[in-house]
Amino acid sequence: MMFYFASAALIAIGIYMLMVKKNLIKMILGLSVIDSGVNLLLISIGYINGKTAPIIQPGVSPSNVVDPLPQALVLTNIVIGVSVTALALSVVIRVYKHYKTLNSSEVRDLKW
Amino acid sequence: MIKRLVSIIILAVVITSLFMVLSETAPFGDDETVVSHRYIYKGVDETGSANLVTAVVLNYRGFDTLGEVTVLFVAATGVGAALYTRKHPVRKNKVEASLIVKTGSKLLFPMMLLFGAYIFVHGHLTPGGGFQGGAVIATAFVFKYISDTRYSIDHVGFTKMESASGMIFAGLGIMGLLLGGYFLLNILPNGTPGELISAGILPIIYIAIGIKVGAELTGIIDRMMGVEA
Amino acid sequence: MIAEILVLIFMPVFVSFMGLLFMGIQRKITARVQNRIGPPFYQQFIDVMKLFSKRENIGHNWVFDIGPIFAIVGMLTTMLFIPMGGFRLLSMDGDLIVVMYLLVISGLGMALGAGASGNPNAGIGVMRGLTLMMAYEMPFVISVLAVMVYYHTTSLAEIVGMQSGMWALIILPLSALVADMALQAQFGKKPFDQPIAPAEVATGPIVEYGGKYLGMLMVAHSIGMFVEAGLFIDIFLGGGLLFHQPGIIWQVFNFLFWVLLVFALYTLAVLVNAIMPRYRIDQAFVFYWKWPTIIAIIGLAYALGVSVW
Amino acid sequence: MLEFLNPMLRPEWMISLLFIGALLTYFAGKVSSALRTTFAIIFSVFVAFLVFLSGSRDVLTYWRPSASPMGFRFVLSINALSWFFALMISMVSALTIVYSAGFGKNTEKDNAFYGLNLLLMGAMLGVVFSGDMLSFFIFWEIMTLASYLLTTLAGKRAEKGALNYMIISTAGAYSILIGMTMIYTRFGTLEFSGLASVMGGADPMFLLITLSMLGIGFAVKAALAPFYVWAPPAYSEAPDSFTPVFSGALSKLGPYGFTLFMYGIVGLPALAKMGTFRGISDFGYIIALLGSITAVIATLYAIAQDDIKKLLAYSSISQLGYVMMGIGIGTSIGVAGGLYHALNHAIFKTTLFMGAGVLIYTTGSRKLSDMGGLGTKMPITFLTMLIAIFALAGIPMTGGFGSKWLLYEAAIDKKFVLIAPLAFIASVGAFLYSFRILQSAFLGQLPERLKGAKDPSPLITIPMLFFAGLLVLFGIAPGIPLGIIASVESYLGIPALNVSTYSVYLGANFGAYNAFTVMTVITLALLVALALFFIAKKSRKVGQTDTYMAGEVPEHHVDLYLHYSMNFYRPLERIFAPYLRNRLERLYDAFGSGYELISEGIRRIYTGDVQHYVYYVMVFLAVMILAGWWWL
Amino acid sequence: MVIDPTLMIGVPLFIAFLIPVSTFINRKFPRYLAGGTILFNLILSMLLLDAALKSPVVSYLGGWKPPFGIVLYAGPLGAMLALLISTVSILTWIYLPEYIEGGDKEKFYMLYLLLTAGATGMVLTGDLFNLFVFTEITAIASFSLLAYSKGKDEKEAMEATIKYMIIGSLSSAFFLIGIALLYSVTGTLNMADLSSRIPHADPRTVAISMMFIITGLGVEAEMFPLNGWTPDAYTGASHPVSAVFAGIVVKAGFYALARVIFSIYASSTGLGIMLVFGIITLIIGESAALRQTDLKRMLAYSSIGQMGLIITAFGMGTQLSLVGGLYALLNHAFAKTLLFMSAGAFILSLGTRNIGALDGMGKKMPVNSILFTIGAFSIMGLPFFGGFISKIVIIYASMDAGYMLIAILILSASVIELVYFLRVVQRIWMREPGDSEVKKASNASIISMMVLAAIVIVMGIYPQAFFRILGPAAGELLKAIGGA
Repeated sequence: MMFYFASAALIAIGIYMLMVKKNLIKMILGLSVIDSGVNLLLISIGYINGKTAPIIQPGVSPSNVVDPLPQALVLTNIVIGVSVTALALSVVIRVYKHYKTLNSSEVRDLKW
Repeated sequence: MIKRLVSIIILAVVITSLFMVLSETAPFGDDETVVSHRYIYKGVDETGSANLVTAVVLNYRGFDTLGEVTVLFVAATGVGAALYTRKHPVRKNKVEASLIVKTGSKLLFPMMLLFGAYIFVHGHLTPGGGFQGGAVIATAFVFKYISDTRYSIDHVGFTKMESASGMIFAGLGIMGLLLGGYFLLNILPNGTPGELISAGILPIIYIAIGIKVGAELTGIIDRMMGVEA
Repeated sequence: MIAEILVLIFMPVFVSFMGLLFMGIQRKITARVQNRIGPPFYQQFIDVMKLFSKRENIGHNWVFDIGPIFAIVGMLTTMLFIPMGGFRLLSMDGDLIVVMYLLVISGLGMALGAGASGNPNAGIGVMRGLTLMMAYEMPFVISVLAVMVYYHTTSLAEIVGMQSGMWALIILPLSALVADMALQAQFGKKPFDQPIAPAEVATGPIVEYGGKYLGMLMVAHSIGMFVEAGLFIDIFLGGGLLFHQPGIIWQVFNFLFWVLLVFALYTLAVLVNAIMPRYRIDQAFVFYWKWPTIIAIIGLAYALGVSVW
Repeated sequence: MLEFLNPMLRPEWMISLLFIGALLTYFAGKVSSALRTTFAIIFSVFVAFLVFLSGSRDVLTYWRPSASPMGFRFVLSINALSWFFALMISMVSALTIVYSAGFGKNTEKDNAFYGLNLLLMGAMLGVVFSGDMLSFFIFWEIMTLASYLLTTLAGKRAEKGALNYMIISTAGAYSILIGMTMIYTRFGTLEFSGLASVMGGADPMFLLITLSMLGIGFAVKAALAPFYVWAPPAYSEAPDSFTPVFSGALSKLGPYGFTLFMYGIVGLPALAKMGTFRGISDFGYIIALLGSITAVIATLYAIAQDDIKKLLAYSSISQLGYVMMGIGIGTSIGVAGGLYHALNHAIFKTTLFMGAGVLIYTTGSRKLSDMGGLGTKMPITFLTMLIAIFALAGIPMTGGFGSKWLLYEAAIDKKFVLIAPLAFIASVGAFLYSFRILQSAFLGQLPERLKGAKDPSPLITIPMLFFAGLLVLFGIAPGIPLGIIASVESYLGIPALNVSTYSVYLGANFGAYNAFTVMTVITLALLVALALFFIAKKSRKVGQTDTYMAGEVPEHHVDLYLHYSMNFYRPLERIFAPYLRNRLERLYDAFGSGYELISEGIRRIYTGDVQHYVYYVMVFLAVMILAGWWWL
Repeated sequence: MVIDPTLMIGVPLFIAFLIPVSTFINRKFPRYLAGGTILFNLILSMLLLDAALKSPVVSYLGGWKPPFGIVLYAGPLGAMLALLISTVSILTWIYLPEYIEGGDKEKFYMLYLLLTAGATGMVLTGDLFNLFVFTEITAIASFSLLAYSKGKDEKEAMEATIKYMIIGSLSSAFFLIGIALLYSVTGTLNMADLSSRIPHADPRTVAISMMFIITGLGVEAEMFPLNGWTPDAYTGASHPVSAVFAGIVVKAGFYALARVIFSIYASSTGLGIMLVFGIITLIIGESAALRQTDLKRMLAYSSIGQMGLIITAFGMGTQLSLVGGLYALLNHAFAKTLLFMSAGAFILSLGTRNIGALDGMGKKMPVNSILFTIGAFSIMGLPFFGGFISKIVIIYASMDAGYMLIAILILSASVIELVYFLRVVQRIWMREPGDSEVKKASNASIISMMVLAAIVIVMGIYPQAFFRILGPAAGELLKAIGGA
């Protein structure tokens, strides 16, 4: 139960950063916070009380193993998160090169 | 000030609804679903890999991982395209690393590479896999970058490795289609779970992924280092 | 049948003769009103004879020649479609609307000829004539419409027939009043003789006409007088049918009474002409579209309300 | 003897022939201009001939598209009503193509011009021949597109006019589409024949809405009162050789639509169910009223115009008002008058615009005040335009009078005391502005530069003479067109008019009009007048500048102030100026710029700042969740 | 060789990994590799469509039956959209070389190939999480392509990319939350299995998860409040990229949204949302385009408007409206791509995006102007072009479904659309050109534009061919919702 609360909080903080912070890099950080929140949500959905990691070793019987599917999804999501953040940061470098500022309200040549 | 208030209100609505829905319907840790039931109980003997997560990641939902690798590949190319500069980026890292860091990196670099390789080779047995192994290798190279200010990786070699490993993964998929009729079918025998040579093509895929991820992450870091803001 | 054709042939001659006679008498009356002797009553005949016997007539181009010809054609055809006193001529084949449109032909002819003469005065005269025409058509049409709606027919002969008992003048007095005002402009008498105002546009459209052209126009004008007055009489004054007994003699008497009525109307218009000054053309337009139209509309509403069926 | 043509007399043959012809002409133009013009003339005249031959035999062709989602079939049919309008359209457009071939200037635009002309002719025939609503709408849209493209060929000056035309007529076409879909969803069938039987039964309210939606579309095309704003600029800015078709044939489809839907499909009894006023349906009365109001307004505008094409544009709007008045009055006389006037208008308006085209071509300017005294120099053009103006003014010698007479009979018979005077004033006004053309262009002084003016090539004068002849023929024997109209009326279910070749017998307490007696009397009177004319001595011809100038002798050719045509009706303009300040155009412009302001505001939503966009997303999500929460 | 949808994704990925190596062999190699693969995809999708029309082609990934493994489901709709994507992609590929300057071309071709593969994946997949992965691939590929512009308009490109990325990744996070909620309640990820389990699941969670997913995918499908990024993305991108955006990316995004609402949730509230927000998008898109002075931004708003029209058509949920919506989708994909390409040719030779500079281009670049006019006429819905048929079908459908107000709004929006398109077309044809010399567009780009124009005209003149495919395609979508 506590994990649901934690993931909801993480997502909330991420979105809050996005909505309030003007600096573009802070926004991208917000995005990765949301991503981690979502990953935590996925894992906690797959978690079953009192069961161990889904590695079938001689000592572990299949009956008390946690659901592996969300963990596979999280694995994929983490990589997506990394690649999006990498691309976003490199684009921010280029934006800074042109606009000399990272304030989102200044970076708005294309409007109306 | 109002903006903050409004955003807090919106957030409150969204998150409380999310939380209430979650706590109501999915009590924490109830028993597993139909789909995962099969993964858990028949996963090992169907795929032969002890690590069920690897079984799901590579075999049951191998296509996702292929997509996954492509995403990373696209991101690497994207970063390359975005930060492309006519001349080759020469590094102007002013800060000279201290002696301890230099010698430490000389000693530890091969160890970290070995450890990374160990992780993705035993992907199907022990926790971790291609992605985690690749990340460790990338940290090894970052460590090298920090210590030696003039060091930069051999681009041609890295791209070749990247493409080779990518092609292995996709190639296996296509071979699975040609031979067994289904894309990414596990052609090789499962072998006995727990053994190093087991779970058919899974270890091969994980090795390919490990190398690919390692090369790409290092490539990204190298391009980012090369560009001054 | 032969009698009919004879009447058709001689009627125009007779009408133009009487028309010229009446114009001569009218000139005598206006002179008397203005306290002068004025030319003898047969003056018009002399003028027409003089004009036709001119040795040389000045003309511009073939369109200039068509003008007077069309004027006479228009008047002659319109005249034949109007029941005159007892004689119903051709009015069975063409009703009131046909007559109102035939009237336009002579005006058109005159306008064409005047335009072709190339004289700006003629052009201005034509413009005034047309504007005036539009001015008086509005009240005239509404009043005539009242009659048509009241009798629920557009054929002149039937309107004349239906008025044997009571003249439309008595049933629809307002419409008759307005029609008479319009008649003033149709005759081209002051205060509505802007098109041929001698002072301003040197007698307007007919400024270039001389010799036989002017003669023909005068003949056309005289027939026109009879046509316009005749139309009014047929619509409002029961078509001059005093005696209803059959027989040629009574028909002749009726016709004479009809001619008398024409003379009376024409005199009324001339008397007004003698004393009234001339409106400016837009004043005339505004005049016609203000009070006469309102009275005509009231007349129309009355006719609608009280109409027979 | 023309049996071999019989298979070609089917509607789909004629329309496809024209569409193929359009393509062929366009590409032939790339090769040689002569080939293209001959192609255009051959195709158009041949199809016009086919239309003439097809007569009013009821021909029906069905075509079911293979996999259409809505599962209906296209129907093309020739019946009395469509044949009457098709005859008019094909005659006007074929002869206009011959007319425009006479001008012979060869530019790239000409290929497009002839191609589009054929396409337009095909589309118009398509509209008229269509037996079901969808093909009606498709051809209607093709017609609007083709006429728009033709208007754009006139270059920069036509830009605003073409845009307004396209916008308003597309809006009209879309209201037709809505009307049609309402009918389709209610009755499930699209074909006119099927609908005719079913539509009668519908409840009056549904009928009113559908008819008014369709009515808006047709009123736009017929330039009725509130929708005529596009007409003057479009007619006057369109290329000179296209305007005759534009106002002659294209505008007739508005009345066609009204007649088809009011009488062909809904039928008189159902119309009457929607409330009657003195024996005719309210819907019809409103249209008649609108028609007469349009007639008067357009006439007052026309009187004040100095540009010949604008003047004729306003005049065609007022004449269309007449046609709508006729069709609005549902009695057999009214509809006959309306249809006959549509035919007359098609003929004399085409002649007038053709004449205007010739005048503009010779004098090089569209201002009436720049022309003068061409009557003697260009006799044929003068004669044809004179006859056309006689028809326009409704003078008994030409066919024009017949239709006006019928309209008045209908109005007076039903005691419409508002419509009849308006119509009459408009007709007198018509005489005023038509004479203005005669006076400024053909009569008065001949300016120096126009000395060389002479009649255009036969290719141009033949169509004009043909039309003038037709008008005089109708003047003498109105029975011919009225015979066709009587058959149309019986097809539409309206009591037909009994017509003899020379006169129309309307019934007991109506006036009569025997064209034969009128014409004979006129000719006799003409003989008398000529005799009177030739008794007197011959007249000596004198130059036009040799006029009575109150004694003052005009110096050498000062034609500036001698030709009186500038501000011809100045007093009238001064009187009507306060009432005619283009209120309607200003209303449309205000509506347009009003919407521009709104869209300026909407544009501001996209502020360009990423944070605002994030806000929009979050607000959307919050609203959705709240909605989701309550809903379930 | 067996016709298998996975080939359409597997082979492009394999070649994509091959491309970086191939540059060392020969400079020109990446371009032909990419082109070859897309051609392969095109042919395969044609075969797939034939097969799919008879019976849907299903292929299990890794040999596992659903719901355990991932399944690729190529029904008539999926195959048709795959065909659409590969056609637009191959035509833009032909148009491409003249418009990407600078940078290393091989990276561009790799990204371009992956974009096409990603979009095809989105259209064909039968698994929800797989749909998420492919959406991510397409999204990131479009981010990188957007960021690819070099030279003078790099500044706008970068700004557009950062905006698109922030909104895009936010939306993918919401999409994933939606999937997580769904998984927590139903336990499976396969679309068919999900749609069977959702009715038994707790309605509140399903509703909330639907809201999250609609927000996630709505951003990709340009619904009103979520399409802030669209005008900037289209304006900032280089010409072929914006053409591909309009033709492929938005279409695949919309398809995902429609697939989710129709076959997974099968919920009428979902349809209601699509209807309402579709109409708002249509009105806002068209009105905003009215006042634009920048050509590409005007086309961007017009594409928002058209997407609004398609969303509304789908929102009505009857078989006829779906056929109309799909026809509008096809027509918009082809016509809008044509418009962006010809606009690109104009802007390249004129040097500025300002509409004012277009005066009299009819004389200087006649072929390109004709093509632009054809595209504009088709979007406007004039006869002889695809848009006309789709407009009639949509209006019939909306009146059939009783939404008279919606029909009136659609028609008034298309009148507004007519205004701003005709203003530009009239400026091109009816004004006198300036004297500056103009560079002619290359033959290759003209050929690809001509092919698009031909398709659009065929759609207008001979619609039966397309209706034969659209009928079953619409039926397939409606199967789950039990629509009419």
